[in-house]
Amino acid sequence: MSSVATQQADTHSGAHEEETGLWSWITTVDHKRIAIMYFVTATIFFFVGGVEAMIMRFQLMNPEQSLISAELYNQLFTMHGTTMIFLVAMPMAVAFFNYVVPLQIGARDVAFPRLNALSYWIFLFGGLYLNASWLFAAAPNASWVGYATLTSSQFSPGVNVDFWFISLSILGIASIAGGVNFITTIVNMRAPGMKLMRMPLFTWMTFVTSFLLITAIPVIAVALIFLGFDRLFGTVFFDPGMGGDPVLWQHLFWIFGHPEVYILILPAFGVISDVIPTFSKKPLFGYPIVVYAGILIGFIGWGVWSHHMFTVGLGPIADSFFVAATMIIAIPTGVKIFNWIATMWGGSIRFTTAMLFSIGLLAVFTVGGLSGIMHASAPVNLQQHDTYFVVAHFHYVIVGGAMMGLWAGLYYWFPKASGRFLNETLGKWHFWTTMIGFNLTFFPMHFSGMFGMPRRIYTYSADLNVAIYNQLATIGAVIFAISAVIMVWNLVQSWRKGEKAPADPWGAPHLEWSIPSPPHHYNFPELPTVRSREPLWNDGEREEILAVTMGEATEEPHMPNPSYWPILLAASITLAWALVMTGVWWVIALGIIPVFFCTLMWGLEPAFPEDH
Amino acid sequence: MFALARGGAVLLLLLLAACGTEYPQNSLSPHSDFAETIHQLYVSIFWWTMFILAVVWVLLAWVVVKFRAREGDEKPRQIRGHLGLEIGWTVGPALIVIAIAIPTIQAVFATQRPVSEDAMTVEVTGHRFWWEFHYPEQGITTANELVLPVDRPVNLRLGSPDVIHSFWVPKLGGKRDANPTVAVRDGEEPKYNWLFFTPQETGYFYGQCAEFCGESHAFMAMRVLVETEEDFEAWADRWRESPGALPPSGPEQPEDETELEMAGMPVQADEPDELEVGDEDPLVAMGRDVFLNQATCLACHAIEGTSAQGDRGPNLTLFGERTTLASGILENNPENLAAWIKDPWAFKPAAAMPGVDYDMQGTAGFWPATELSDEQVRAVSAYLLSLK
Amino acid sequence: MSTELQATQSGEHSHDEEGHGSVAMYIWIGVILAVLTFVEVAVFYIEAFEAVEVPILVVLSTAKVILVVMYFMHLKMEHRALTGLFMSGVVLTVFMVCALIILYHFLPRFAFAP
Amino acid sequence: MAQAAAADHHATNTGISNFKLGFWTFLASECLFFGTLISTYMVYKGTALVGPYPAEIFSVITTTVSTTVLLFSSLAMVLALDAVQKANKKAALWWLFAVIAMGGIFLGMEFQSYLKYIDYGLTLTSSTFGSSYYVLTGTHKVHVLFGMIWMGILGWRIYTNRIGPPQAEQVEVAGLYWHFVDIIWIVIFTLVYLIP
Ligand code: HEA
Ligand code: HEA
Ligand code: HEC
Ligand code: CUA
Ligand SMILES: [Cu+2]
Repeated sequence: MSSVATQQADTHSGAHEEETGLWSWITTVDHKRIAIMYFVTATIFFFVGGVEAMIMRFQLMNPEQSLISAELYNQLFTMHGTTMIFLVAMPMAVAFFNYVVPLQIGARDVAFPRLNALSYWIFLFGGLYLNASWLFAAAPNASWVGYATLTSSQFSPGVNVDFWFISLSILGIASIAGGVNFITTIVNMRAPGMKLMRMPLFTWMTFVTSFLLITAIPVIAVALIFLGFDRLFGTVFFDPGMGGDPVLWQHLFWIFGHPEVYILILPAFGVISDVIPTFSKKPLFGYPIVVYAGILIGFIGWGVWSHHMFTVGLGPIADSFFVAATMIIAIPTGVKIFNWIATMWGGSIRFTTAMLFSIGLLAVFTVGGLSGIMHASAPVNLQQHDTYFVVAHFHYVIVGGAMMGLWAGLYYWFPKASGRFLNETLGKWHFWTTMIGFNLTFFPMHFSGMFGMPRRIYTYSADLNVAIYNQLATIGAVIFAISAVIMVWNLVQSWRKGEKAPADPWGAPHLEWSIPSPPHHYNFPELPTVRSREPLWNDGEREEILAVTMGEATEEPHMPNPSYWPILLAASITLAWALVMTGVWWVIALGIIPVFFCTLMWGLEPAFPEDH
Repeated sequence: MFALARGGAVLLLLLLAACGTEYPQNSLSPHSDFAETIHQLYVSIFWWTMFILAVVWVLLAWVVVKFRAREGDEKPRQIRGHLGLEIGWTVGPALIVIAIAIPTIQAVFATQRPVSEDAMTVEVTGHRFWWEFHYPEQGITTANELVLPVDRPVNLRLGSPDVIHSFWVPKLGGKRDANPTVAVRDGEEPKYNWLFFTPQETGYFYGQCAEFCGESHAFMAMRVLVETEEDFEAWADRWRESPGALPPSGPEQPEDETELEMAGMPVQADEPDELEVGDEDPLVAMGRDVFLNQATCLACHAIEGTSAQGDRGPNLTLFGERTTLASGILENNPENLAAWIKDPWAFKPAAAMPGVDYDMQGTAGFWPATELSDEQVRAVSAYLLSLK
Repeated sequence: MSTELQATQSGEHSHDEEGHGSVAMYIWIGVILAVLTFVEVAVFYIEAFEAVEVPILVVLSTAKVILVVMYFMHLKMEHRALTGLFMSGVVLTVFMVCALIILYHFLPRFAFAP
Repeated sequence: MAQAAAADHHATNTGISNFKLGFWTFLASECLFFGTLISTYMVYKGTALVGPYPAEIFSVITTTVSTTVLLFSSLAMVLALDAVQKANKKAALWWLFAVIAMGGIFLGMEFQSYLKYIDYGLTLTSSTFGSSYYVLTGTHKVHVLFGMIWMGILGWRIYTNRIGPPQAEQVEVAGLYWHFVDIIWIVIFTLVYLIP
């Protein structure tokens, strides 16, 4: 590998150097830069959500404490949930989609580079808008699921809920655009020979996730429109006094919400499906089965939403249906887990940090998955629903699954993005503090839940005798916070002066490792031809591919133009949505004008330089 | 992972140590048929999942230990899959899923079967942030402490006038939401949720609203008092007789229910407000006067047999018998009661009740401060506590 | 932005354009659609059909949708990837609409009532 | 947006341009969007507490007329595309004009019925029927309006010779949108107006 890498130094390059100023980042349409922006932004939001969580943990450390007011606590957990899901876990996964997918399939960029930039800016502005509510001391306070009728203007008269529904609908646009973009990219832009069944698993899971995005988000978008109309224009969708049914909100929310949780986990599954084979020096065991299992999870995930609603009273027939559908998901998930273990079986396992996080995921995600199975049993759920047992479940699957998977991906692909390794010693510290802190935080919650502590309460009676579990959780959270600091420290240090990484630092099999680290802005000077699932692991094929991909382009490849319309359009969309808060129809109509203008200008601007 | 195992072991020890502790809201300690059904199901699922967890962890530990990369490792065999294994780990879990799903579905139907004929109905209404219990058969309304006879099936009809609440008394069974009652056309029956169980032991059971319902959701607790059939009937009689509205019959007022029953208290007179005060504690008399004639209390609260018939707040008949105050969050004693009447928001932000010196402006409308003096507050407390 | 018509840009679809169908066919489809609409309305008005009205209407409107998608939107002549993409949305939509209708109108919503 | 695809310089795996493929994907997403609106309408069917009720106010005849107009606008749309592909600028412009005009007639008629319904007392806030009916059909109407603007822009670009046979795909994709909106109306017509 390195012999090829040296070639690049003296090749004459006909391609432009990439610009670096601030303006070039604002107008960039390069998927790699957008990915980095996504990652950095999501990490910052992770700290925001994390600090919110820490304040809650200190409030809950002892019974009958009141460090903060009930109202503030309600804002904190609502913002924590909303932030972590919509501004951390999802965009962080999207950061990886962006960076990795085009490289893995051998493309120069995503299908719609400007749309990609638009997604990012909308995400950023939507997130800022949501958090701007803190400035008005009016952060959303009706929980991340926003059940009607608590969100009605009668019971939530302030602007808190307005901030919530407006920013979520803004963020929805970014997600749908992202989903369309990645589906198109994956269907249409694969390098020669990259058949669907040769795609790396991460790309596959991106594909499935994108489907979930484009199908699930519209449902909540409509639900949010109903909510907005109820609040601002007096419609009666969720007004029981007028025959509206608050439970309908729950249906619509969870029809979105359950696919959403698979949106969170599937990217992580994708990451570890790439990481585990690399560090076991074995191809993924049962590749097609793992792919189909992922598709099946996504698909069945559409038919299980009411397992969040067993206490709502849907009747025994509906309950039974959703029990069965939910439990069936355990099977494909288990298949995946066993295939990963089988991949490691007989391998030669290197315990890099990326691999540690992947193994950690297997160990703790299973715990969360199994508590999910307990929830899925409707009668048992009647005891567990809305208690800390559920809080334990979903942090196990989200933090122990989704986040750990993404951190595995971080250590795995960081050398590609930066040309430098993340420090492995700090990495191991990061891993072990995460493991200890995480389990110490969330394992005791199983007990506090079972002993009767409901969730979303700002304090609890000393009579319940659950103080000890809460204290352990708080201590764990502090350790976990330290792990987060270690991670960021590692990122910052290694980005600047980490050990240099070659093109293929891990001896990994996929195309992204066939190009220099960091890649040229055009990724591939010429597109390689793929003949197998692990192109870089097959001797002849690897040499052929490296010969094509390691050089510099002799002529500037046809790359899209930078554009400032994405950021302007994103700003105008955010503005237009923000004006909805006024509830005055003509102000709202005025707000649409800049959106139209920007869309038009965008449409008229050439996406690519015209040089032919 | 090792840390995890170690952490798990420590926590298990903690759990064992904790077994002796009393958990009033323990969901693993069934005291009704309903809770028992759930518990058995839970235990069986628990062991299944522990078995699966053990399999996964053991395999994982084995792989991690056994297949570490070592100096001079050669390239491992490149195995791409194995059909038999795939079938095995699909069918195995599938069988387990079936083993879990079948009893689950049986329990689903068992816990939602039609109500038995002899069940006693109680209409439960979740308010922000307190519970109202109405017994249509007995014609009784009470709040925050549900009194039930032991061994008699009870059928709770759950509803709410505002937001979703969830009725949950873990030892007596699972929770079910009290959904806002959806208005229906004339002639149609509004739909309610129902919760059906038979308490099997007497005693106090703790419960709490389990659906986030706003600012004081954390303070929306409740108690269930399960009594013997006789005690329950006696309680119901006492409620209907409403001793609080009567001039007390002297210092030897019967304390215990059975005595009271034997005493055969006379039925409520018609004009309660004009009753003789007699040898009653003057503070109580003053309190009654304040409550019924001077303050706004009666606009929201009802006391059976008096002119207080408000229904915006808890029904306070027999309030003196309650062990808790303000939906289970405070012990019911004179100090707490006075403090509550003075300043409810100190205990329960956004409670729909005005304080002595602040107005209440909320979804229940506008209510001016009650402007009671300390003396009056003490009197009202004494009066309310005398209602037993 | 070039102002004259460019003869070649991405030659791929200039040929299969013809494959998209002829004007006559489009007009025929248009007529069929109109007729189906008319039949639907007739079914709506004719009392005799009351019992089978719903299934007939569902079948007819599905037929209309399929005609538009297949011919006006050319899905019939396109790469099957497009069919797969679009159908994934359609299938989930149908599933969701049916599920909600069943939940609300066919299953007893609440566990039981005395 | 219209331009994004025109600049597809590399052959794609499917031979379909990114623009078209992406747009079909977007339409799959729109299915769910309208599906949710339709579900809500169906769920609330028969729950309105106060009238007017659907059967009292809908005029199936009027709606049939507007529906047919919208159907024929779809026909005009394919013919416009056909004309663009055959470099018949004049026909293309006429057909596009027809599309816009029929869209306009449809909107006009529907708007007229809105006014009538409001007269009968059915408003956005009067009942679950009012809310779900107006938001469902209103969203559809906004889609039609957007389509008309899009067609207008295309017409202008054809008129100024910026769109010819090579760029026909821009018209084709706009057509996909228009037909999709038509499909939604076919479904709404049956579910809302015809099924009792
Ligand atoms: C990453 C996100 C994620 C993932 C992957 C999952 C996965 C699962 N979840 Fe979870 N869930 C959430 C995120 C997630 N969940 C969130 C955020 C909430 C709360 C929302 C809120 O209310 O705020 C929630 C709540 C939630 C509930 C509602 C609880 C309640 O509020 O009452 C239920 C109920 O059924 C449930 C079930 C499941 C199941 C069955 C799975 C399954 O997919 C798990 C499958 C995995 C395994 C089972 C382990 C591995 C399998 C094997 C080793 C094979 C053998 C196993 C068997 C045979 C059983 N989840
Ligand atoms: C991606 C999803 C995600 C993630 C990563 C997390 C991470 C954490 N969450 Fe979670 N959480 C949710 C999603 C998530 N959560 C959701 C959806 C809910 C439900 C909300 C609702 O009910 O509506 C919830 C609810 C929730 C609750 C329940 C609140 C309630 O019901 O009352 C609690 C309580 O402990 C909690 C704690 C934590 C903690 C301690 C972390 C830790 O992992 C966080 C660790 C990170 C950091 C700490 C950041 C590092 C910061 C620093 C190092 C700065 C130093 C700061 C200090 C030391 C103060 N969360
Ligand atoms: C605006 C209506 C309103 C008025 C006026 C009002 N209350 Fe209340 N009261 C309530 C409500 C509502 C609650 C339940 C609060 C909660 O627990 O959330 C309550 C609770 C109580 C409780 C506790 C009941 C229980 O079951 O634990 C007592 C005691 C009480 N009020 C006494 C009084 C007295 C004395 C006055 C007059 C000085 C008064 N209230 C005036 C509405 C009112
Ligand atoms: Cu009532 Cu929470
Ligand atoms: Cu779920």
